[in-house]
Amino acid sequence: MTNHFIDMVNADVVMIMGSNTAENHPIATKWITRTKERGALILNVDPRFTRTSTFADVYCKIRSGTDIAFVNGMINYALQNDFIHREYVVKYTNAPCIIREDFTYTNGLFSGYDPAKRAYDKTTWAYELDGDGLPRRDETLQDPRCVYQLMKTFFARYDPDTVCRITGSPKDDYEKICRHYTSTWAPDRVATWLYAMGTTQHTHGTQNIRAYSVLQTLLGNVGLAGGGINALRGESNVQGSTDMGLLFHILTGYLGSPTVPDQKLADYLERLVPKTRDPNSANWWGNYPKYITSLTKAWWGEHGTPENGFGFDYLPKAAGNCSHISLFEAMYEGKIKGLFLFGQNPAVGGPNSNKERAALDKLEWMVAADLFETDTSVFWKRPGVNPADIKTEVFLLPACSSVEKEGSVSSSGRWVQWRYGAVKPIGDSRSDLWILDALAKSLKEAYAAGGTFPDPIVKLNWDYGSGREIDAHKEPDVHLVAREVNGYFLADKVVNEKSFKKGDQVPSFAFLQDDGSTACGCWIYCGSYTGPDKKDNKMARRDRTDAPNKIGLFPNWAWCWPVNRRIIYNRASCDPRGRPWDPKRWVIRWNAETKKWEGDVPDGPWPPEEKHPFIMRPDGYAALFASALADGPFPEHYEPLESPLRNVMSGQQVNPAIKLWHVDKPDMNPIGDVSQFPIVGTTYRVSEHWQAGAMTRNVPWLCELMPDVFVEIGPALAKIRGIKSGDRVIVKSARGQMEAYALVTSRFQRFHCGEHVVHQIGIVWHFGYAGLATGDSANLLTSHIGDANTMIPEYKAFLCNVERKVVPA
Amino acid sequence: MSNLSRREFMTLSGATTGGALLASLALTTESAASPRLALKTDGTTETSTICPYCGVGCGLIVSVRDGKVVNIEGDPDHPVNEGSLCSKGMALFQIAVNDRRLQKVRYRAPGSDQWQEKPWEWALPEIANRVKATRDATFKARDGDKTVNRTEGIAGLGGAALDNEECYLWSKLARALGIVYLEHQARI
Amino acid sequence: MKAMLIDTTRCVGCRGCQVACKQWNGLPAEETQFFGGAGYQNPRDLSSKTWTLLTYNEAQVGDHYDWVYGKLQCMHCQEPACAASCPTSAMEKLAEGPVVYHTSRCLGCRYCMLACPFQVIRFDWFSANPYVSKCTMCADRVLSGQEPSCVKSCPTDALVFGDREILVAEAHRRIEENPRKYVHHVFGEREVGGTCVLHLSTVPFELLGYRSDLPEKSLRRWTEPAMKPIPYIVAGLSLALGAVAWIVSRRDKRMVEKWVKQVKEMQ
Amino acid sequence: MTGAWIKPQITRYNAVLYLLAALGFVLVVIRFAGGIGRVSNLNDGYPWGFWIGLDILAGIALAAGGFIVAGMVHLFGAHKYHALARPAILTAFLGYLLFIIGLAIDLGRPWMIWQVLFHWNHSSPMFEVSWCVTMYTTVLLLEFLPVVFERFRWRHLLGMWHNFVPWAIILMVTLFTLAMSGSNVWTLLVFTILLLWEVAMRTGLMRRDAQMPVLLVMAGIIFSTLHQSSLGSLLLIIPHKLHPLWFTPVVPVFFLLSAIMIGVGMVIFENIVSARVHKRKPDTHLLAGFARALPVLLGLYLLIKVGDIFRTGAAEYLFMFNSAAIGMWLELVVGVMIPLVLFMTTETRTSEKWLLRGSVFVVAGGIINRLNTVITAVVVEKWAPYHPSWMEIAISLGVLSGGILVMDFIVRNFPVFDDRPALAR
Repeated sequence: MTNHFIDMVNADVVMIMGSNTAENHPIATKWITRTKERGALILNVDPRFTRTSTFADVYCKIRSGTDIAFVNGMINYALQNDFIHREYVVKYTNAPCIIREDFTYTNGLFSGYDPAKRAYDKTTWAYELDGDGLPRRDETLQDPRCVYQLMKTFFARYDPDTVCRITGSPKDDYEKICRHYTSTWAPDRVATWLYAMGTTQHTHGTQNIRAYSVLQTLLGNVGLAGGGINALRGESNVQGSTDMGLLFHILTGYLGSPTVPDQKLADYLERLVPKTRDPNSANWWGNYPKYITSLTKAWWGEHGTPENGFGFDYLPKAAGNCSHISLFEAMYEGKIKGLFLFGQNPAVGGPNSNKERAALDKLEWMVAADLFETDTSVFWKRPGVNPADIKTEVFLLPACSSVEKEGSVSSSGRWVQWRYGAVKPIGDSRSDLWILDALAKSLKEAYAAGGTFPDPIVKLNWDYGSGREIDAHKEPDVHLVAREVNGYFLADKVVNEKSFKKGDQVPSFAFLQDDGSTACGCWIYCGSYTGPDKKDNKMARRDRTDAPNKIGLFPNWAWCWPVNRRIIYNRASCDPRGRPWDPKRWVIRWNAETKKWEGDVPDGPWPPEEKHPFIMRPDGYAALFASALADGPFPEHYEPLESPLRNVMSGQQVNPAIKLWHVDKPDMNPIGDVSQFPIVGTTYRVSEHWQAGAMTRNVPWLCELMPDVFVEIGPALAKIRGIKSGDRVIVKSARGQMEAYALVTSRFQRFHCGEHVVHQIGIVWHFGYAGLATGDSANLLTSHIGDANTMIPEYKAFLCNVERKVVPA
Repeated sequence: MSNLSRREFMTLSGATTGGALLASLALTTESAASPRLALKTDGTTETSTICPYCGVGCGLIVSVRDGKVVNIEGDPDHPVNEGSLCSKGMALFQIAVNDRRLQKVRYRAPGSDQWQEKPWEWALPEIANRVKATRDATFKARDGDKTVNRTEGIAGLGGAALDNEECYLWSKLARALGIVYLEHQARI
Repeated sequence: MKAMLIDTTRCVGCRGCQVACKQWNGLPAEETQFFGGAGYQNPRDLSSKTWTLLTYNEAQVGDHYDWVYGKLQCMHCQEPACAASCPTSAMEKLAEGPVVYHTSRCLGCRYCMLACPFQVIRFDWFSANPYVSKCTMCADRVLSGQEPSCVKSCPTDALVFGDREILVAEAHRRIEENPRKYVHHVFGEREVGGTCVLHLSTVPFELLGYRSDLPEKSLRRWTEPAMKPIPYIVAGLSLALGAVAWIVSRRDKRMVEKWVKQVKEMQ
Repeated sequence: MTGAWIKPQITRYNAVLYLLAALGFVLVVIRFAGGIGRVSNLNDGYPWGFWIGLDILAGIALAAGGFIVAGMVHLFGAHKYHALARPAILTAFLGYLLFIIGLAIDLGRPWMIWQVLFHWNHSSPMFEVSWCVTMYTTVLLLEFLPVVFERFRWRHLLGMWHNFVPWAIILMVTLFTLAMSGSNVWTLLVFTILLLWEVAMRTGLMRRDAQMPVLLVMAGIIFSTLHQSSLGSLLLIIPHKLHPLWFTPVVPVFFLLSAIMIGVGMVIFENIVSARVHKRKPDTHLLAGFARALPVLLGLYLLIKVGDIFRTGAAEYLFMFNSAAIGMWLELVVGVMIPLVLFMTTETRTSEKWLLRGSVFVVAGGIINRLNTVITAVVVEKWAPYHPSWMEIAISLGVLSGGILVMDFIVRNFPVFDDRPALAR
């Protein structure tokens, strides 16, 4: 999230689209209802009337998979009525920048599209540069080639009628949403956007978020208190696990994973370090070399020498996409022999469960660490298989719960909070820290006698105070790990006129060096543990005093990355002279006398005029026109892979840049056709269960609240199919079928899309064959198809059919 | 199932009957200030923790007596949730105290239809050997004229429910092993 | 006198309160099954293991369609019918507000269950050592200055705990401030003599599973006229019957004397 | 009549009773092992049902004969009916024992019943009922002791009994008043009144009835009047649940009045039936006296009941076609109107056949009324209407059969019907 949970209390308008906050982030409703009590407006856009909709002032329904049409219409509404925060847009975004002549958009495609590779050549998506290499800008926003004018013509196609024809939303609700939301263009009004998987789990998930960002930037809401783009993340430490680089394409701190062309550190830096000639652009990613070197030094210590790129050569170079879907496709083809699972349950959580479970059968060995016997760990005795046919060896390691171990977790609002072990781990269960430490020591011992390319393992810097032997009663020191993550000096050094001795903790990432003299596990966490003993652990702070601006920042509670900055891009909350747009809710402000910023930690110490606010962007401007994405600089509406309707906006039915798995690997990946599967299906969660259910379907109190899997069906469809609440129904898709209870509810109305009537049903996806409360998994229906940029599966919109289960008389 | 623990109420009712019968002739039904009742959290040690479920990061207080968890409720001092919790957070007690929790290492032999319980000392070397065998077998040092040093035969999933320090060690160890198929819940 | 204000319009249905009640009071979970009833509600009804229950009700509210929640639990009446009816005062109204249940005195006569106007008391029908059960407003917490476990768990202040007068005033303030949002009635303010659990709602209370046709006079007052005169009856009858016995005895004495005289005359 | 005891044998007549008693016993064991729910349809919506209706409300009313006859004979000086006293007392005594057994079966935790003595709640009719019943059963026991002394020829105990009983009664009634009122003034007042009458008797101011201490009979009347009425006030606390036809603030008065009617009806019925069973001639001449009182009582009850229904505006419910209206009509017609007509003429009042029929109607009507009050009249939203399970009925019948068998044994072995004139005439 750019802001954080408490900050929602500062919003004048709260848009909840793509998230069911009341059910999946219930405590956030504390702050949302508090701002509502102050008179703020709550808007909720969702295919279904949910527990969130109950406290929304305006609820508007939307057909799953049409978010871009909906929001592009809102952008158009803002542009047509000039509801934009003009000074913000002119000074802080690339709206004035002139785009190259040869950039075009025709019939759903941008220039540079190669149908064979289903990818764009993005050279034409660039600024027109002036003499000294800076983008030409027309601050009057009149030039027909400037981003602003291109947007006006691009988004004009999304007039309210067309939008409502696509999304099936009632016109008056839609207009109310547009009017209320764009009212926050005024400098002293601000809106926050809350979204989650409802936005991301589409073949155009990233562009969904892009649409929100474009609108928020036009209205000048990014960087302000009560504003920003806020992804409400689902797990207690998915933010931390992503920060620590547990995804194939990134290392810790979002440094890019080396790819095959990055033979040497220099090649890697050449590819990744952004360059700018604009002195006013902080271009913070320019510090890339310091971070990658400090990382590899932290991992391989003195073995990281300038010759081997300070340890860069030990890193593996991946080829192509190794994301979740590709991983399981490779496993299905038998390429993957061994699988580690640390608290994940893909047999229920992954898309296309039939294929993914079949893929698991091909493994030689599986190591799973979890608190309970998860569905994935017993894939070999799942219904419909004969264990004798499955040769996989499975090691199910007992992990201890969060109250039995010490460590930190990062909340969705980037707050890194320390927690303590209240009791010892029960039975033989151990913390994952102990398991990984013991595993590393076992592997070092195994490779001590040699093996293929043993160096990265044998020379790995691994000493966390648990001694050489594996001792089931000796926990590694989590503080040692935390201090390594923060980073320490490897040699005496003077940096920014301050002298540090070897072994000192690095105070913040501004002090990291690219000459191998500093080690830092994760640069964005540098500053979280700035001293040798426990009192220097900023993550453990519990001081409730608020910052002087009294907007609920709580800067002394725990620690927030980066550098305890609670609201990201907060420089944009001030006008170019450093005065807050809205003095009532100022985040930071420039004190001319003391020549210092007050309030939240600013985005860099420079005086107001000196740097553009969006310091992480190479040009320092917010990207209304964004060339970095795979499927277009502007968000364009495309239908989901499986959709009941033709795409009204253009000839492109689906996102042209997505990787189709089905063309060359049709096995168990068929695409459903509307003739066989006329109903739109979506999956979602309920507040009583959590993700794939291992941590809730084994908890009696929660199984009592939500004992069985169910499908929510609108009254119209239920009447056609003769289904009553409580009946057992069968839901089929092109890939599988499942059985569930039916809940016929007026909260799930059908959609009138032009002359078409589209019925939609929703299935709760927590259930599986293991645990106290069991049931069929909704992901038996979903397919292996992912977003163009992130490859996140399209769970939220697919085609299916539902019938009442005929019980034999 | 007694509503208030029997021991407290036996002592209470015993006291009232003893004195009541003949000594005080006029009894009033409305009792004056009631005596403080014993709390199940009396005499427990409290530690703060963060909820393991969604990403809001609510604070909780775990009360422990004689090494056993007695009560888990919201942390009133935590600025985000101020002591309140949703249904999952309130059920954390049944994560700490739950007989369905795994308490032994389990091993499933190829083709077998049930688990065997094993000690850690047995499991770790076995796992290490398999990892080494698979890594050595599927390790790709070069791809054409490019050095790639990657292990294509091992994949890693998970981490969203782990602590930061645990995620860091797994990220470090996986990359040291050359694993490229490294993913977790953020992407599904 | 402490009380609890339940503003059902602020409730988001997260059911933290239902689990909080089980956690603090150590109540086991129930074996439940999906029933096509109102929305996500489970279990179906209060029971000896479930002392508070969130009801999901689908209702047309004004021009739009809405989902409204009710919270079933003991209403902790000011003059509880259960305490008035219990032969051994096992149900007792504490001065601080909660109506508590002394397990050691209960005969299992279930008169409290018949008397309860809100039908919330439950019984262990299949136990050889049965007790009744109901919410106790976490009396142990309240008496040590804390708020009940369910109130503490509520994220949106739909449940608020405090002095009854203050909460009644607060409830009326909320009604006056947004008259279109609330039914103009604080449920529990006057029902059966007033209760220490007050409800606000946007839909008529029957829709949330509450009974709204209850008398305002507390049920204890309905039995009082029959119980008050007992000592007078005892004294009155003792006097009257004694007098009758005395009159009858004098009449018998005269009859005996007459009879003895007749016998003497016949001799 | 001393010496050999007549052993109970199973004959053609009482075989059914033994069977019912045995079945009842088995079901009671199941009830206590598996909980009330195992044998009954009682649930959280309907906590009270058939047992409360029959064993408790109807049972107590049926046993009202005891205090009526004892009162008339030993207090109001109607010596003519002396022969009816002992059987009535025996019936009442056994009736109350059956009540206690029935209550124990219905109570969830009967082993805690003693708690009632130590935890006082004088705003609860149930508290008053439990004290009254405990004390009145003691009174009945004391009233029945002479029969026992006579059977075992413990004549010397009779003197002690005469001396001891009054003081016991004074203590019981005083304690009772204290428990019920919690006020010292009234307790002392009652104590002095009773003391006054006892002293009067001891000093000869009042002739002592050799047969029965007056205070004992007084206590019998006091306790009976109180709990026969307060069984009705049990229902005062559910104005919102009890059907308007039955709910009225004067329910206790109706319960007292109908208890007296039913008591008298039972005396007549019991006398005739036991006479036929034990091959004796029923005292129809005495019963005729009682039967003369019945029409007055029935007429009075009908007048007040119907008047009250119209007063509370519940009349319209009489003419709706539902279970409540049918129940009420049944109750009034069977229990009041028919016997009222039957007992109008002297022929019916003296003919054994009509006396029996009339008393059956009164008793049956009484039972219907009590069952109506607890089952038909109680309406609870959201719960399916309650109807008793066969096991509930079997248990009640089992208890009743057991009671009859015990009564039969006592009548055969104790001088209950020996109508020798009063000892100390």
